[in-house]
Amino acid sequence: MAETAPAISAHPLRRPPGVAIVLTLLVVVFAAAAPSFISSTNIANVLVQSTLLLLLSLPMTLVIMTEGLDLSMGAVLTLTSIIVAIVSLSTGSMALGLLAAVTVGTVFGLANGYLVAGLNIPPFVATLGTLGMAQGLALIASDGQSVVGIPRSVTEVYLASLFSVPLPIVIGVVAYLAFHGLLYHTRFGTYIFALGGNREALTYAGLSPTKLLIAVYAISGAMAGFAGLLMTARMNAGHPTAGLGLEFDAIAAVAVGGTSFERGNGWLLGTALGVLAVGVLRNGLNLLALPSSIQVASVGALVILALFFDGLRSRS
Amino acid sequence: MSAALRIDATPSRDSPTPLLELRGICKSFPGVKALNEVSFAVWPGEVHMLLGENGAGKSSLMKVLCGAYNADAGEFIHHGTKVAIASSADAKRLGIAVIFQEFSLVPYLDIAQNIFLGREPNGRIPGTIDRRKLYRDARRVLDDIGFDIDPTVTVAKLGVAQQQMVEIAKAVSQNARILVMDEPTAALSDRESELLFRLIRRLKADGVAIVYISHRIAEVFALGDRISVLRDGRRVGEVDPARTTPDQLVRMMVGRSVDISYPRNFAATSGKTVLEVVGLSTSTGIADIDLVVREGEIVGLCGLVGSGRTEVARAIFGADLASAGKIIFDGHEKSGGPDEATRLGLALIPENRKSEGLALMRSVGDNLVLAALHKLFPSGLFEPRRARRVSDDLIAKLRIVTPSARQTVAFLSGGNQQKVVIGKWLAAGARLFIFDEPTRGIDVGAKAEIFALIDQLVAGGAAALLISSEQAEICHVCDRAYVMREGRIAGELARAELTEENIVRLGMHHG
Amino acid sequence: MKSKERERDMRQGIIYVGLAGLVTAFVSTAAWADGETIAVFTKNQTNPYFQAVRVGADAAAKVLNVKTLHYIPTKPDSIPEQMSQIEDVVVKKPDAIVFTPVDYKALVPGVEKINAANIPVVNITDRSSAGKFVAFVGADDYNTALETARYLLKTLNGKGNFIILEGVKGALTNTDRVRGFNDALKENPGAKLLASQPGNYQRLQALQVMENLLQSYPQIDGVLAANDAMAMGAIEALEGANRSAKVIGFNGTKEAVDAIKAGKLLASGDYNGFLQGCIGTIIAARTLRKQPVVSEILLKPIVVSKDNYQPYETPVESRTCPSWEQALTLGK
Amino acid sequence: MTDIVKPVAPARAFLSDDFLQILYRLLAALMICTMLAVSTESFLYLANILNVLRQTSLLFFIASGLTLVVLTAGLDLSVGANVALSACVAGTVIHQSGQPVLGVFAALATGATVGVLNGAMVAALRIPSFIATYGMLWVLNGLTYWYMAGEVIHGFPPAFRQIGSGYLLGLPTPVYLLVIFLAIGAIFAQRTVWGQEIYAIGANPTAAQLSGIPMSRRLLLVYAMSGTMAGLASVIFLARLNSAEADIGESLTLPAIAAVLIGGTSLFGGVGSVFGTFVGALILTLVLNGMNLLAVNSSWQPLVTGVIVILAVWLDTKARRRRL
Repeated sequence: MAETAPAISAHPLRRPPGVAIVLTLLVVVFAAAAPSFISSTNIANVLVQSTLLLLLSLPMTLVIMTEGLDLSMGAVLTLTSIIVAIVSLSTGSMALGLLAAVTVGTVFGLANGYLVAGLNIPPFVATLGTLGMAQGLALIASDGQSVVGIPRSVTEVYLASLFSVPLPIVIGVVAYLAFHGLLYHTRFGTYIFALGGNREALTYAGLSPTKLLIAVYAISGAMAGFAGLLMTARMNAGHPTAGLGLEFDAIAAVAVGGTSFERGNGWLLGTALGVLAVGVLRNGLNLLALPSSIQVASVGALVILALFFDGLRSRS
Repeated sequence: MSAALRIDATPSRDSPTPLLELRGICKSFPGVKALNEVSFAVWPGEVHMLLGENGAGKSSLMKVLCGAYNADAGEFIHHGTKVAIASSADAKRLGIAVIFQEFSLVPYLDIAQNIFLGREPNGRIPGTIDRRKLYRDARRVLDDIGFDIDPTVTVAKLGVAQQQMVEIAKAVSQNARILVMDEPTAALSDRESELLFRLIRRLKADGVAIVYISHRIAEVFALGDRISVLRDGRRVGEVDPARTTPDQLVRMMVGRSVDISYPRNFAATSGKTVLEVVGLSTSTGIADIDLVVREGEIVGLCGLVGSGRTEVARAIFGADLASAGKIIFDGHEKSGGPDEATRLGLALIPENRKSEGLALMRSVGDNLVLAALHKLFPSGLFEPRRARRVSDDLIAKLRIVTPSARQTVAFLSGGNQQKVVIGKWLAAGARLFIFDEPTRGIDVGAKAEIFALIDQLVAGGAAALLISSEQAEICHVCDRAYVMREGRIAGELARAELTEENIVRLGMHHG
Repeated sequence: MKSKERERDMRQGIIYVGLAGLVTAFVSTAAWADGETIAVFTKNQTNPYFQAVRVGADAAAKVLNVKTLHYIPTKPDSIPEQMSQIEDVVVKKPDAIVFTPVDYKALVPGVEKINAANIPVVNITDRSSAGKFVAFVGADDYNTALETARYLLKTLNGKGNFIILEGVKGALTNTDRVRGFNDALKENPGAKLLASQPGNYQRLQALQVMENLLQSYPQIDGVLAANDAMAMGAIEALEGANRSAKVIGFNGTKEAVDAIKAGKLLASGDYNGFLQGCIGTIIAARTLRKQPVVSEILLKPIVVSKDNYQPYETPVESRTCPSWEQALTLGK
Repeated sequence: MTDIVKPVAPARAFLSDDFLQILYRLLAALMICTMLAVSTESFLYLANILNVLRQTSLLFFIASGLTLVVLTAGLDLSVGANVALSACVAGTVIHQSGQPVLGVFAALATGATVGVLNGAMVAALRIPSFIATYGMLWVLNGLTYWYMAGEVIHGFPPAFRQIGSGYLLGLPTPVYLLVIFLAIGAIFAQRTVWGQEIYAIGANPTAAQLSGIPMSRRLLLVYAMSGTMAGLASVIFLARLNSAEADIGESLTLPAIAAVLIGGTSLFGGVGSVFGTFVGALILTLVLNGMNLLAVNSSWQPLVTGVIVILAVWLDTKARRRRL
């Protein structure tokens, strides 16, 4: 090692794109098998359907980068979707509904952050606990019934379009750009890499990992609130159990995207591609009307295959 | 905040008030008193050498200085006024920057982001980073210390030496008035060390006070303006390099004359070959390793940090897969993993005890029988009483200081923990012991006991392969030694040729 | 690139190609759509009732020479998934749709999408709270529950202590069935309702709820369960505590019919998924072929008991669909 | 002042630390019992106590296999789906062969096979256990849905049903199996080499590997046992419900994980015991039983479970941090 090694540029974007190959493969295969797959309406469909999962997967990427996990996202999403319904129903305004949902989401995020960073409770356990709480509150708030009769302004969020592009897609793109900017262009984003990679480096740099970690979980909660509005808009109702289990889809999308579970090795674009891969897989299988049991097994297979490639990549 | 270094303070060797003075600093951890009434001062434009054996308290003093640890007692005086250093932020405000040995780098950030972690230049929008300025400043700091590398490279992709250079760049870029370095040349080649020395001389000229921690006497005379020697957490003296000799320093470091350090009776005739390695190469960076270890022998394996000694140990033990070559143990070739090696009678006492040698949360007894479970209980049924007897015997035999075998290992001191790791392999009836830096971070008293133990083992017919970066230890204890350089064996030194100079000559990089 | 890099990428390449081959193989087995295609939406894969609906639809399709495609959420009763399935299917524009919403209120936007694509849709089982439908085919939850409860009360000649095991709170079927049970009980002054607790249409949950209720109430004469699975759960709990009571269920599944034959279950309201699947598909096909249809067929409430269980014994797969004329007579 | 100084830490009390942890939990369980006995007299009925024991043992069987996985700092999310598949396979075998014993073997075999596949993914392919078993969960669901196609296998010979819902000498039959498995669990953990190795793997996987413990084989063993226990639990569920349907697994995985965590087994591995999991299952069942008896609105159940899990683990981390 007499001479220092020549400069090797390993900017995250040029990471070996396992998920990109899987995605293109799925698109090619489905396009061949189901002609209607590549129609503009279907592509718009896939993008619109993937937005909800994207809003959950983006913050989940940050949480996983800090070697943490947020299992409460699905339940908080369910609770906030009911809150959007109830508040917009009583006040007649979508904005107030959104505000209430994001506030409640952020409160749950802060609670998760405090449990994980303040009380050192393992993230899996802390968020499993808050999952139960949010799920219970959702049932109690809705008394087990769907909340209907929501003002048109709420459903507009899902149905309207901006310059002929469906609003959810615009929301999804804006959210991605916001998180991309946050992660790669702000101090806070830089410190998220450190939270996963080397937490002492932050203390030596005079920063407080606890505050940063609580902020990461708070963002995750707020996004669950935001996604609550989208889900209520889509269903034109708040439903007591509609969003349960979506956190596992988000974790799968992040894993398929190539973000590894240790040392702060996050890749936001990978997550977005992972979300699309899950969306395309489900959409393709629907179009082909394959038996539902095959659809169920294929999602599991996609997750295992992606992790297998991630293992290959990181081990080599 | 340009990274160019301002030259204003005129260096004056004997300006009355020191830049920073530490008085009566104490710090203790469960089981050991790391710092005991240490007083220490630094003057601007001066390199103050901090010398001491492993475990003397050097790193603890440094961590107190930079706010990573809070001192239990003692005062800090900066420019004559009393101050407190309770956190890294306090240290930063006082202009203290640190180059750590276990790096404070974030693997998946790039070099520029690591250098300016926490001090990123602000972008137009509040909270964002001005990336162009970030990379421009980073290039300037890297050029300033003569380290030619693209600042956009992710740190995880760098070698040990390159990461050390990034640590140095990070400290220098803080325009610190006090720069603390913890064994900075451990992982560096000659060329990089020379770059560092030139940088230190220039910083000295700029009035920066430098605290240089090392246990290498050669470096002390090349750079030191003032030398403090630490032993067992106490400052045993401050000397002027001009008026001292290496022997005097060593005696201060070791606390007794050099010659009586480690009793060793060398076997007259060497026993039969236990281990023979032929042309061993692995993907972890070592190639064509040939070595032999015979019964009754302690064979040394030396060389600089990063020269591949640990990799050889792990390859022999089966922890890393060999890509070429043969490992013959007791006459037949082995190719399996650690489980096969343990059954055959190999033992590995790993470099970092806490993370690789012990299950810290479990008891001393559980750890002692861990490697011997199959030997002691072939039926698969574990008898706690018998296990207890075996571990009690070992505790007595090795004189491990612990209230009982039930005590959690985490509570033992470094020396006792190392004895537990060795005891673990004694219980397994190992015949070839591979020691990887067995005495690192252990105080001098326990070090002698451990070498006495190794000597006893070898006298009893076992064989030992000793990896150590303490050339003195290798020379005193080993029958012969191999010296490694850049993943290959540079040469073998017989007992007669085994001197520190020869090791250094073979081990150092050329050109 | 070092040899190891190339070798790893080559290995990854092979796996990708293998994956592609696998998926294409799957795909080619799905026959190209020919003739009219009818998309059948059901709630989940696991409830025998919806299996009966699917079998009924396929039976009718064979007779009418149309093709059926089944769309079932991978996660049982998942609203977002059924919504996505609707959006995907509308792109493919099947000729007609037979539709059961996972939730009769939350899926209204989905129905509106189907209407927007002007695909004729027949609503079966759960009546959607809004949206344009060619027709609704279902059994009358309220009246069937009322009749079944009356049958129970008649056997106990109007007296005794009763427990109601409710289904999933908020589900339309549950609300109507529990209302039917309560109204029947109100008709008999001697009947006393001890407790009404949710079992969420789940066998295990109903069993545990029943076990606890058996502790609180020493004397229980009748149990009204909102579906057969919960009825069977209640029977298991009763046998476990070696107590006995007259139990009625709902849906008329094969399991219930066997229990009636064995005398363990008193009766079960016939919801007849098979018939609903048949008639829904027949109406859809007739609409496509411009044949006259009616806007609603509410199956007359039939109580399956030990007197009339024989026809229900034949497994769903080997039953035949009624003709259109017969179907008209089944409705009220 | 050389190294021979007396260590500063206090000498260890005669009770081992794990025993103390379990003692605290038993006291908590006792406290819950007294609270319930005071607030609703039907709690103390013998039948209710037996009910609680039966429901606890059912939850315990799934959670006991899971405990071994968590001891190695891993996680098995496919447990519920495994129970569902094993129950359906066993149900079919019993119906076709008329021999309940064959059914039991079929369930154990199915469960073990799923466990071995999980173990292979974690040990050989080195996929994080959390995600590997999540993928397996969906593959199993797909398999079960396809295999059952909405059917329900119901009606089993009374002798077989005794295993799940019957009584023997006044005690619910599953309780006997519970006692047997508590004994096996204790013996395995304290009295076998494998048990010691599994604790060591959980405490420090690198040190365990470098001490010659064959990691892949032990991980395979742990996941296979978790699968086998799920297979056994499916038999008892089959007997208790007298039927097998595809979605009985859905509601089993999270309560099992909660029982393991409340029982004091740490997610970081190396700490915990099968007996602790039994106490965790007991506490969880007592609370849910209590809420049923007090006719508390069922939507409060997930809320209360969540709070208990966090409380139990927080007390643990606080206690452990004080010790280290």
